[in-house]
Amino acid sequence: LVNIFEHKQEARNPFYRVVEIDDQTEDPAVWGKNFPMQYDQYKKTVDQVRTRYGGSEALPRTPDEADPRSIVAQSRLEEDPRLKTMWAGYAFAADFREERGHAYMLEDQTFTQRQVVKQQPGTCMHCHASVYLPYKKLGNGDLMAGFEKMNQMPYQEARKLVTHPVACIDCHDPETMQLRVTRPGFIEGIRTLKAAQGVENFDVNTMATRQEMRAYVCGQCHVEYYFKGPEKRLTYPWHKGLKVDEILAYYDEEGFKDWEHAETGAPALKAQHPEFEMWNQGIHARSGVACADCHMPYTRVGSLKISDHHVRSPVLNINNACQTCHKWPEEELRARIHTIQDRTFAMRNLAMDALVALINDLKIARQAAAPVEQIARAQDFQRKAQFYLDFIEAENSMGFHADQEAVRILAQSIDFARQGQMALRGVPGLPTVQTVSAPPPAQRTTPEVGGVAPGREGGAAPGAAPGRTGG
Amino acid sequence: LVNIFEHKQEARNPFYRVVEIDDQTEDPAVWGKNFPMQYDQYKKTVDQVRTRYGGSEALPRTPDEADPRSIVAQSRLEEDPRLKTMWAGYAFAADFREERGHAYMLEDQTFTQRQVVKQQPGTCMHCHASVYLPYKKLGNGDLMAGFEKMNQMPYQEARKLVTHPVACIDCHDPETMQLRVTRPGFIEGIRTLKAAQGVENFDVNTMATRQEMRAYVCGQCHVEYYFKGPEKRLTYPWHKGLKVDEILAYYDEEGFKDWEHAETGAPALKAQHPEFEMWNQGIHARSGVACADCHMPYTRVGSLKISDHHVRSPVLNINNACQTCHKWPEEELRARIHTIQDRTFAMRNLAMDALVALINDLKIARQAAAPVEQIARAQDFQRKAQFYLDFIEAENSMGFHADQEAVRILAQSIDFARQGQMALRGVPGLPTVQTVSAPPPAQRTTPEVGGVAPGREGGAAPGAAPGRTGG
Amino acid sequence: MDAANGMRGSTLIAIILGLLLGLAAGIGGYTFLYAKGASYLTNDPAACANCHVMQSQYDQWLVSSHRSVAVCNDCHTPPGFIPKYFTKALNGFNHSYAFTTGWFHEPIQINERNRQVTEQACRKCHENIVQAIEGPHRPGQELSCIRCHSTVGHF
Ligand code: HEC
Ligand code: HEC
Ligand code: HEC
Ligand code: HEC
Ligand code: HEC
Ligand code: HEC
Ligand code: HEC
Ligand code: HEC
Ligand code: HEC
Ligand code: HEC
Ligand code: HEC
Ligand code: HEC
Ligand code: HEC
Ligand code: HEC
Ligand SMILES: [Ca+2]
Ligand SMILES: [Ca+2]
Repeated sequence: LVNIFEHKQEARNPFYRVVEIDDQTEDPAVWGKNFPMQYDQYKKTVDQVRTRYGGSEALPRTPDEADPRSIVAQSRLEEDPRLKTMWAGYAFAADFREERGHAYMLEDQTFTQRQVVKQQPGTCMHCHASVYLPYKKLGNGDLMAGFEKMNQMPYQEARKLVTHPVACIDCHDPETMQLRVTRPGFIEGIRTLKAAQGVENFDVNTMATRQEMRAYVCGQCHVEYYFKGPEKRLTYPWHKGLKVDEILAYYDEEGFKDWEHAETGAPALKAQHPEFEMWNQGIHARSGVACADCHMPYTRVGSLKISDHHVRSPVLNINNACQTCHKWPEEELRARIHTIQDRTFAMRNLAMDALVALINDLKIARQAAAPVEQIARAQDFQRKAQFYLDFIEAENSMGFHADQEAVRILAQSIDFARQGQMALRGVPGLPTVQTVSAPPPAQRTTPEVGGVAPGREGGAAPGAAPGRTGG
Repeated sequence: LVNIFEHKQEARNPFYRVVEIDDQTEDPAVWGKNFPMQYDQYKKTVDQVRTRYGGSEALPRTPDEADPRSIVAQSRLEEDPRLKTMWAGYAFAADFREERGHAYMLEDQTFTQRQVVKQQPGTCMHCHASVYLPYKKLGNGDLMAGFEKMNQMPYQEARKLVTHPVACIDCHDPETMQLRVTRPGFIEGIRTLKAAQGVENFDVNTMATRQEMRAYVCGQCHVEYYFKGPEKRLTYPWHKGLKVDEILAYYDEEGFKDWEHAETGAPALKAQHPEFEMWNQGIHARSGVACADCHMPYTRVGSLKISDHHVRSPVLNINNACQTCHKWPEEELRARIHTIQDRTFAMRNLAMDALVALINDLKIARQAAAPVEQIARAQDFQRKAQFYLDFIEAENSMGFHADQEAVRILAQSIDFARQGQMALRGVPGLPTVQTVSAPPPAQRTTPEVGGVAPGREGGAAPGAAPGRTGG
Repeated sequence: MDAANGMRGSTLIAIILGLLLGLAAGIGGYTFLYAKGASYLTNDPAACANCHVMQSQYDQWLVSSHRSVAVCNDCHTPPGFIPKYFTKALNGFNHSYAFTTGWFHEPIQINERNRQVTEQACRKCHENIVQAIEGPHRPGQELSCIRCHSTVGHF
């Protein structure tokens, strides 16, 4: 009676080990001998198909000395020139393209113009190549040591040490094929986050559930990051939490800036692909739905169900990605995605206009030598407006991963930008970071609630960043 | 044991017709003889329990000549004094309370201070009393004729013609107990809307599905409305659609204003309980989930499943209201509601601060006799910012009915208010109504997309209102 | 209802087990017979629907992808004679008890033990097709079929 739930273990060996693979086997082609189905799908990430806001377009180009690529993805800078104003003085203003499949990650990083306009560190490699073995070799068996060494190399030198884009070994334990996290950035990042939540020395590979791992393996790279200190240590800014407000508060406290804005001198921050952070704010994460559920849905191959290793936009695969959980017609599900994305896109455009307007005003004000105090406050508002807007602009689901939160962030960005313009026109007030992680209102409106004091322009918010804004 | 026999009994015959009821039977107590269970629940709408953002609080007061009520709901004006500035010069600035159960609708309308500060028309009765029979009597059997007559009476006179709050007869056909719409306002409103969507002379009582009726009976009253022309005809502004942008566009075209703002002279609009309109923008409406599914969920009485006629906040009834469809623990579901509402509330506060700031600036500018053209543009921005904010402020789910749309609207309100402040500081640009009903972007950013032209302050949007702004 | 939730604790199970020995006795026993509790011993889904509270599942099962391939017991009882009838008896008693007293959470929710039974039931029939994804894993980390396929038998 007791052991009616016992499992038949012998059922758990679906494949023949054609070749032996171990922790030294980097080449996915070799792993592919044991797992031909997954390998075939993995190779499909070279496909380029465009969706309304995602996928990517295959644009032919004539290869040259500097850049041998004969096909690239469309340039986001050409699609929206306002981005150049937003990032003036930063490498992204030189080249920023729609991202495409995993197969391209290494070459796209190697040949982006961002490499030309700026000397990049070896740190970059962390998320664009199979660095598990290279790190270990470099660190004589010690992953962390190798990580630290490579961070401090110039990019071109580090580049020589890697061969493959993300490969099987980066997500799988070769013995059991169980998922594993191999990226120091995430191992440290998630430990910091859990610590902030009261869980001491969290070890992701032994303490995370299987379902969590189905998101964590992606969180290794699809996250906001920065290079800390002269060691250029890759750091995920999760010390206070994953919300944009908490991340900005951390950067402010650190006094960190990515660059100084060329036209305004503002100490600016660049947000980058915070998919993991935004997903965490959404209803799917809350419901235990992981990245792999939608981007690597189970798919039937012959008599087996396997995880679709053709990682791509779910919009191109709605029946497997969505319809098991949502019994709606494919057209309806596509329409739901687009409704969410169109709303987000419209607000993203509104926020972009507001930010560009502030930047223009600041330029003029500096030429007209406006009061330094006004300039300083406007610059801080630009820093905030820019980071909030960029957090959604850089996030790649155009709001889908957390629809209400995305628009909430854009609303705040608009308010910051407009307050910046006002500051230049002599309107007093305190820059604040509005946060929705504020303690729940006991009752409807009290000054504390939502962190906004009635009548005042802005108003100090719980969890707001201290005056210091870095740079 | 008895219990089971009863189960079997009840299961067979759902109800006995103890008394005959027909289209002349107004008193719910009489209907209650045939349907005692529904009647008992119906009477429970006197209960007052507060939720974080809904329900209502029972505040004792000492009855007096003018107002015999010994218990009222909390005053929203006292909870948030900014509302008085927002509505300065309009009756709502005198008295605005949290709404409570259906049992109170008639007395709360009769004794609100809004009756004292302003002479109200008989039109008001449409949604606060059982007017089906009174309308028919007044129109000698013709519902519409009676409706038109009562609209033009002074409130106090019309008041004498009604006895009950909303009653069985207002939602049910006495013969079949099927749902029916008895409200001229909705019958005409939905016909106008369907016409705009290409469906000619739509007759709600013969052409709507049963599931639609489960929302339409509520849409009879839980909607935005205005009194049209000298006949004070109750009109639902759905001529261009149900979205806030479309409703404002209609009012602009009509040149309609609810009142002139006392401190700024702006031709302002008051939004009122657009639950039906907002619900329509949400994922639940999209999924065919009707008001009754959440506010009148099936509930087991003995062994019968009946619709809970104790119409109230689902937060007070999560297991019946939500768990039928969402197999999450009650606590988790409550947390999901609060997450959505807290985000909305935080942005609502941000938008409120922006609007109040604009109002103050306009006051000063008018005293300082600023250029009329600037004043005019700022007033138009106030009209827009105020209506968008009020649309969410007046909607009673604090964003839950359509979470992303609610914050989208607040984001736009913030932008309008701030642009108004800028206009007073000489910043040029066109007032626009941003709309997300814009044609889907063929590709990412082109001037048309989302209706925002890069670089320009605002930018003309598809579906935007023509220059004329009424008042 | 709360009281009931409390009562359906381990203590109750213990009492039930006791009662089960001399079945037929006690309130639950009575209902068990009265409400065609024997339904629990057959495989006929219609029998489950003897209790109107099972009606919705029954109605939905009739239009589910499994109507022609799996009856209630295929998914709600474990394989093997003894475990099957132990489960039937336990549930039969639980449900009769709940039905009689009217003490149970609504909407009805599958309890942890029966969820496990159902999870295993899926494997009974689909072991082969899912063997690749089951994979080796730490205890308690089994893949949950229901997470994605909760509606295969009924909504
Ligand atoms: C519930 C389903 C779902 C989950 C869970 C989910 N995503 Fe997405 N993701 C989407 C959809 C839908 C899009 C929009 C695709 C498009 O616009 O073509 C998207 C877009 C993306 C994109 C851009 C894709 C492209 O084609 O440009 C990336 C990258 C991404 N998601 C990564 C992640 C990561 C990492 C996680 C987990 C942290 C995650 N997603 C979780 C559904 C999901
Ligand atoms: C080692 C780092 C790394 C890991 C791990 C990783 N990604 Fe990516 N991902 C990238 C990079 C880099 C790109 C962009 C490649 C390019 O544009 O050349 C990318 C692109 C994508 C895209 C966009 C594809 C398109 O057509 O636009 C999706 C979707 C995506 N990843 C999802 C995931 C999911 C889901 C996981 C986990 C199962 C994951 N990624 C794990 C680095 C990673
Ligand atoms: C923390 C992980 C991470 C690090 C570190 C990282 N990237 Fe990426 N990179 C990604 C992901 C994920 C994508 C795909 C999503 C996107 O493009 O937004 C990407 C996309 C790209 C792309 C293709 C899209 C584009 O922006 O044109 C280029 C080029 C690129 N990265 C270059 C770099 C360079 C150069 C560095 C170092 C300065 C770097 N990356 C560091 C994760 C990373
Ligand atoms: C970006 C991360 C990532 C990469 C790279 C990756 N996988 Fe996977 N793989 C996954 C995830 C996620 C699962 C699902 C695991 C689970 O649910 O426990 C998975 C599952 C598997 C499984 C178990 C059966 C199945 O399909 O679910 C096999 C076998 C497998 N992968 C082989 C490979 C091979 C071979 C490669 C290289 C060609 C590879 N994987 C590359 C993320 C990855
Ligand atoms: C493993 C299950 C699962 C998968 C796969 C899944 N969803 Fe969901 N989805 C959910 C759950 C759970 C919710 C929350 C509502 C609920 O509890 O029923 C949800 C909510 C939603 C919502 C409403 C929330 C919002 O943001 O408006 C949309 C829209 C949605 N999903 C679309 C999709 C699309 C599109 C895909 C595929 C790209 C997808 N889902 C994949 C389980 C899933
Ligand atoms: C999916 C469930 C759902 C649907 C469908 C729904 N509502 Fe609601 N409604 C809610 C929730 C949750 C709240 C928030 C209650 C609270 O804050 O206490 C709410 C709040 C309200 C309130 C304020 C209640 C209070 O206690 O103050 C009104 C009035 C209302 N809804 C009317 C409607 C109308 C009319 C419709 C249809 C047009 C509708 N609702 C559709 C769930 C729903
Ligand atoms: C005849 C007009 C009318 C109809 C029809 C109507 N309502 Fe109301 N409803 C009101 C009024 C008026 C109030 C406010 C009463 C008060 O505050 O005195 C109200 C209050 C409410 C409240 C708030 C209760 C609280 O505790 O705050 C909810 C919820 C609600 N209605 C839902 C519904 C639903 C659901 C339907 C349809 C099944 C519906 N109403 C039909 C006029 C109506
Ligand atoms: C189109 C339907 C409709 C009309 C017409 C209408 N009401 Fe209401 N009224 C409602 C609904 C629905 C509620 C509950 C929701 C809310 O309070 O937002 C309500 C609530 C109220 C309340 C209680 C909450 C508060 O605002 O203090 C008062 C008082 C009230 N109405 C007075 C009036 C007066 C006076 C008029 C005429 C000028 C009027 N109503 C016209 C539908 C209507
Ligand atoms: C505000 C609208 C409204 C009012 C007022 C109202 N009902 Fe209903 N009633 C409904 C809705 C909605 C349903 C569900 C109908 C359906 O699903 O087709 C319903 C269903 C019923 C049913 C069918 C059985 C059931 O419970 O689903 C009966 C009987 C009933 N009502 C009796 C009454 C009686 C008696 C009164 C007066 C005491 C009353 N109703 C007042 C909206 C209302
Ligand atoms: C009759 C079915 C039904 C009822 C009742 C219902 N829902 Fe939903 N709910 C859905 C569907 C369908 C979706 C859309 C996602 C999907 O397709 O699974 C959804 C989506 C949601 C979402 C995600 C969308 C968002 O806005 O973030 C939340 C949260 C939610 N429901 C909460 C509730 C709560 C709370 C209640 C009770 C007050 C409730 N639901 C009542 C069917 C229902
Ligand atoms: C193909 C498998 C399958 C069949 C056949 C099946 N069920 Fe289920 N049943 C399930 C699953 C899976 C759940 C859990 C659903 C959940 O929790 O999301 C469940 C849950 C239930 C529940 C708990 C309440 C609920 O709906 O979640 C009841 C009661 C139930 N089943 C009764 C029945 C009856 C009676 C029949 C026969 C008419 C039946 N089941 C046939 C798989 C099945
Ligand atoms: C005596 C009436 C009755 C009969 C006959 C009956 N059920 Fe139930 N069932 C109930 C009641 C009452 C509940 C709610 C019990 C609770 O929630 O504690 C229930 C709950 C359930 C549940 C979910 C709760 C749990 O214990 O996991 C499942 C699964 C279930 N029944 C399956 C079945 C199957 C399969 C059959 C036929 C073999 C069946 N029932 C026959 C009355 C009955
Ligand atoms: C008694 C054997 C049996 C049991 C138990 C069973 N299935 Fe099935 N299932 C089948 C058969 C046979 C088919 C093929 C019939 C078909 O394609 O419609 C099937 C089809 C399916 C399908 C494909 C059709 C669909 O509904 O999408 C899914 C998914 C599925 N089963 C999942 C499950 C899950 C999950 C469980 C456990 C909750 C389960 N099955 C329990 C026999 C069973
Ligand atoms: C993360 C979501 C998810 C989980 C967990 C899951 N499945 Fe599936 N399942 C799917 C998807 C997606 C498909 C559709 C695959 C296809 O059609 O290519 C599917 C298809 C199936 C099919 C039908 C295959 C066919 O085409 O005949 C069966 C049977 C099935 N699953 C059983 C199971 C069982 C048993 C489990 C648990 C061991 C399970 N599933 C767990 C998502 C899931
Ligand atoms: Ca892409
Ligand atoms: Ca209320």
